[in-house]
Amino acid sequence: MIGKVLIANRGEIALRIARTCREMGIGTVAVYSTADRDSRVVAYADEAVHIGPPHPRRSYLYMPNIIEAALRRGADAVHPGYGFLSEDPDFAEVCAENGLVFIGPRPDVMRRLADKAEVRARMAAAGLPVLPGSEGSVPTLAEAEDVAAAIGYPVVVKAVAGGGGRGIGVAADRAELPEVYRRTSAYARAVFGNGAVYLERYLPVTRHVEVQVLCDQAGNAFHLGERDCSLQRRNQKLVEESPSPGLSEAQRRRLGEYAVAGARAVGYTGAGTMEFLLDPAGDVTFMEMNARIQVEHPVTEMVMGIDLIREQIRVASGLSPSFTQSDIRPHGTAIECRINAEDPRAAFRPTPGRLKVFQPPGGPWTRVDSGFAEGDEVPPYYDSMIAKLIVWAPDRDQAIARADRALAEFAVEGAGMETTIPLLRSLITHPSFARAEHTTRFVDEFLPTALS
Amino acid sequence: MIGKVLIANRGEIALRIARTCREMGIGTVAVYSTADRDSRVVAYADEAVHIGPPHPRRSYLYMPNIIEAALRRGADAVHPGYGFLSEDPDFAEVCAENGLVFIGPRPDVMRRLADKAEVRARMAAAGLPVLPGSEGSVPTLAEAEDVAAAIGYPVVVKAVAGGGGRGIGVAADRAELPEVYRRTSAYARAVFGNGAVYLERYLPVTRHVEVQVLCDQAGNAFHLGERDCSLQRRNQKLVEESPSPGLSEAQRRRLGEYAVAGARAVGYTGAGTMEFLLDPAGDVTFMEMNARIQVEHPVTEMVMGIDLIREQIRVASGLSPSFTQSDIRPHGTAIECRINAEDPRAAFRPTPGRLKVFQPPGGPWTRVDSGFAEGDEVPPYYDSMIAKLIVWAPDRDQAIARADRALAEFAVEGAGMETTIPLLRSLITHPSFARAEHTTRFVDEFLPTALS
Amino acid sequence: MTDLVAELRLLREEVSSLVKTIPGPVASVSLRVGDCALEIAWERSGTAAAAPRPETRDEPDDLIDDGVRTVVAPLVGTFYVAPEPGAAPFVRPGDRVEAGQAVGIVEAMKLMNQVASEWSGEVVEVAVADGQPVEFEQVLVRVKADQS
Amino acid sequence: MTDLVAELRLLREEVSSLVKTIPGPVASVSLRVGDCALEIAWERSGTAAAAPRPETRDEPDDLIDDGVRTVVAPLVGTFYVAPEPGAAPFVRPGDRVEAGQAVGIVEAMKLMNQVASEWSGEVVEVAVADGQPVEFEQVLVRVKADQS
Repeated sequence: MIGKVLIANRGEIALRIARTCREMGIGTVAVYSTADRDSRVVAYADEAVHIGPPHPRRSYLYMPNIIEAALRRGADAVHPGYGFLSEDPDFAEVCAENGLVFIGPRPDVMRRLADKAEVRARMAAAGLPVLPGSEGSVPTLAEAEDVAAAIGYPVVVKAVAGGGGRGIGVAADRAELPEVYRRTSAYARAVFGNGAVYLERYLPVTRHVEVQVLCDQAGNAFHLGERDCSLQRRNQKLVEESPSPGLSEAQRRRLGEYAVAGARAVGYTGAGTMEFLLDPAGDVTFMEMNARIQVEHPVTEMVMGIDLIREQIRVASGLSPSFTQSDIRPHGTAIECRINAEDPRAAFRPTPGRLKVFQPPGGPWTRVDSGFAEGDEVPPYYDSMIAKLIVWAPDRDQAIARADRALAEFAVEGAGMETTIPLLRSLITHPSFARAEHTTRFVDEFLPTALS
Repeated sequence: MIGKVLIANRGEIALRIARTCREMGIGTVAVYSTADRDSRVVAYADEAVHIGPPHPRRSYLYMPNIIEAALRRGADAVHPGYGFLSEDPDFAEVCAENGLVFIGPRPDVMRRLADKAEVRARMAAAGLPVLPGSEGSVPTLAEAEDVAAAIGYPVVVKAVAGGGGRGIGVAADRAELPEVYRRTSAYARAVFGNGAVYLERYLPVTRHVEVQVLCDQAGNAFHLGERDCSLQRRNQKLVEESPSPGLSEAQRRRLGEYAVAGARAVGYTGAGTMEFLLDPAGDVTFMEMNARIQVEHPVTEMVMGIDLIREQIRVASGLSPSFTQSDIRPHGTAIECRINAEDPRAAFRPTPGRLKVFQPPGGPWTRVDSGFAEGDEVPPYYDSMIAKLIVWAPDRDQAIARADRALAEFAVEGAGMETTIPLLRSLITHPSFARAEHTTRFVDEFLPTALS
Repeated sequence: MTDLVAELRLLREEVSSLVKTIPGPVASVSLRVGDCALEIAWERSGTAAAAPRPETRDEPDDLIDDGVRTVVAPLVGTFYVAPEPGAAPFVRPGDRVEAGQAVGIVEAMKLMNQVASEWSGEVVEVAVADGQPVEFEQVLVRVKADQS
Repeated sequence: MTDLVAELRLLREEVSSLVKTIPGPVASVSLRVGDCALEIAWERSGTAAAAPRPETRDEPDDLIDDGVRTVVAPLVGTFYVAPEPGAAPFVRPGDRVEAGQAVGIVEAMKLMNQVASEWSGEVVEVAVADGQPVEFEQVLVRVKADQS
């Protein structure tokens, strides 16, 4: 069993991981950049190591200092959280080479998952529905034009190395394709260091539904229900919920089966997420697999009563999960709202600074995961999420009412600071959301009205 | 349906009620004494009315001002919370006379429940096990001596008008009885205005187990599982949990049946609690019934997924509960710790004052119900509870670990302020508690060691 | 041009952030980035313009007793300015009252509770309108008390 | 542009940290990184009362620059005082060092990284024992720099 974990992350997820470690009797080593010197997790963890200056490239992404910190402090495992090094196969490999358990899938599996075109092919072979598209990557425009003609416009051009909504372009017709192809490929080369792209048919009005999976080292794969993340702004999720409203039991079961089949097809171990698109006809298509714990994992935790970080650690230790598939039955509805220090009226510009007032809500079924407390400084170097609010209720209407109540209680103030709280309140109380009619385009369509 | 509720209470329970009202779309009127002018619920409620000076007798216990506040602000119901007027039949009657729905049982039922000797007799008639004792009250010492001789020493002398551990004396043998009888009766006359007492056999080593019931106006009675409140100090509960550890399914079922039969026997409506003693042989005996929502109600909420304040309001509105008995199935374990501003090393002397630091814990399955926030003043006029920490986990071991983790996170500081947090941590991590071997005497026996 | 504007804006933002985060009154700041330079000098003054002066002058007038005293509601209820509907009010602004004289009624639980002034002096204001709900200790009437 | 923003932020952050960490009232700060330069002068005042001076008398001596400078760890790893086991240490207290001279080694990922002093002067202290783990920017050696 793992005895001491180095947490290679910051903010709420670092504290989230430290809390579960503490509950499991596992020691913790926090690492921090100069900007996070006074952060909660640094005070909370058993030990903390200063690993570099504020810029992530020289701290949270700088492997040598993280590995050295783990070795010097006697950690036997590394939890990467989400973002930063969490999906970097090289990091997983370096951990292994240094005798450290990487809490995540094996490096070769991560490498496989990093190639979106290959994953698509494997999932199709495993029987998962994928959108009509190219077989693997499309190295030339001429080839792209042939594929697009075959699958029909509009088409999506996607970076092979992309993910999370980055490196995507849509061509409405043949005339647009050359420019979209060129732009996406150039972006992918610049951002991911790999310009390869592939093509898929474009699905215009959709819901984003993802399935949580957990696979142990003995080859057992479990699905833990789905999350609906359709409230997005430019592929940035704002609100997530579980279960996905409006799915039939048959759809839900089929999604779970697809997720397990897909995870097995790539030899997955640990906690992961299978992302799907749900079209208005109720058909699902596989989108991508994320090889990490996700920001929105708490909504699954609340409806399932399962601590996913604990299960990650168990599985990484070679144990089986603490449940069997038949134990997994969702209860009620959970909703998560991401509270960012951003100004929605100024194109969501981050508003870092000191949290003069920071009073999270309390009371029944009101969970707050945050890396900050009153008086803390939100540094300008990292993402602007300052808290996640997660509520649970027996049904979706009550969960929405509870989320709105809790958001109204959440007091955040600071010089020049704005948050997404008012926007979140107007989104979740909108009739389209109440009726669960919203698609992934809802926020972008609703924003101009909401902010005026 | 109730449209606006006056909350005739203060502190955490007032805020707790206001939160559920807000989620139900029901308006709220807070009332406050001068000492609670700046309290959270005053800021939180839709309206707030100043009803008197700090002393409870002239504010939270002063019916005319509370009733006038309800009438003047157009409230159609009054929620009494716990303590104060919550179990006062006269208040329930005055509410009714003024056209206000009292969220609790009918006045005649409350009057019946106020006579502990009569309740005992009714419960026995309904088939509930009661300890051998007197039939009704015992007006003379001579009669008491006869009864004691019949049931055997030691005996407990209890005030008919008592409850919650107040107005109780134990006579080890015949020689002690006259003094105990005289003292208990004198105390009862002085404190409750009624000197009548009754006798019961004394049960030395016991667990305190209570069952949550909910009865609607159509005559349906439901039980919502039990709570174990054995960690007490001089009848003041410190830690409560649900389910009660070590009960068999058969015992649990029988307790539920007793609770429903007892509630029916007194014509109960609303949320109430049937208290039982559990002896080492696993036998239960009825102790008393509480006609109010209790401080420890959240542990039932967490394992059942049911908002008890919501159900109280539904039932008071003439609706049936939102569940049926077959929906009620406990999941996991919940533990509540009462965090008091008291100094355990100085005989639990209250330490009121300003909360210079007040940072409740967060994260998964960690609920905090509190009427305070950082910077608030804990007034010296009321009870010293500043927060309730409630955690949930799939099993009891994990719940204990989570409670300890969360208690460790809970930062409370103020000039001269002490809290029960360190004591709570040493209690819940004690091997006797882990093995669930503790009785109601555990805290008193453990205290000298814990504080040295 | 755009870059220059952007750079200037950056400079400005950086300076204002800086000035907010550093303690003490700043006399001057000079920031240079490539071709852009920004210099700011604060007025040096015997005047305390730069110094934060939290609560010194907030309510100096309170120190001077203007002799105005309040008659407050002793309980929660409904305030009436007159002994019965249609009757003349107990007091009007400008009226003289003696200590112990009724200035209004608070009805609570169907009982009429006369409220008396504790002060002798001149009525300055009747602060609550007839028939309005009042809270505990809500100001009902203001009286400029006689100098004693 | 992005680099510029990052540099500016770094500059500001560094100055803020600096000002926060040095006790006593600062008169002026000047920081230059490549093309970027930042200068701040504080108001020197007899009216020092206006400035919040929380710890004025705590460590009065810190107001005088004692010329002691620190050499810090550039990365996380293990500190060694000597080039190899059994060899003489790079420096000992009392030794003279020149700017650029090695004062120790930080081993990280099996690579030996020599750490050089930025200052010429006298070694006052070797702050970390041989073979101990060090963090980023942990003080390794203190040098009393020559007056320039």
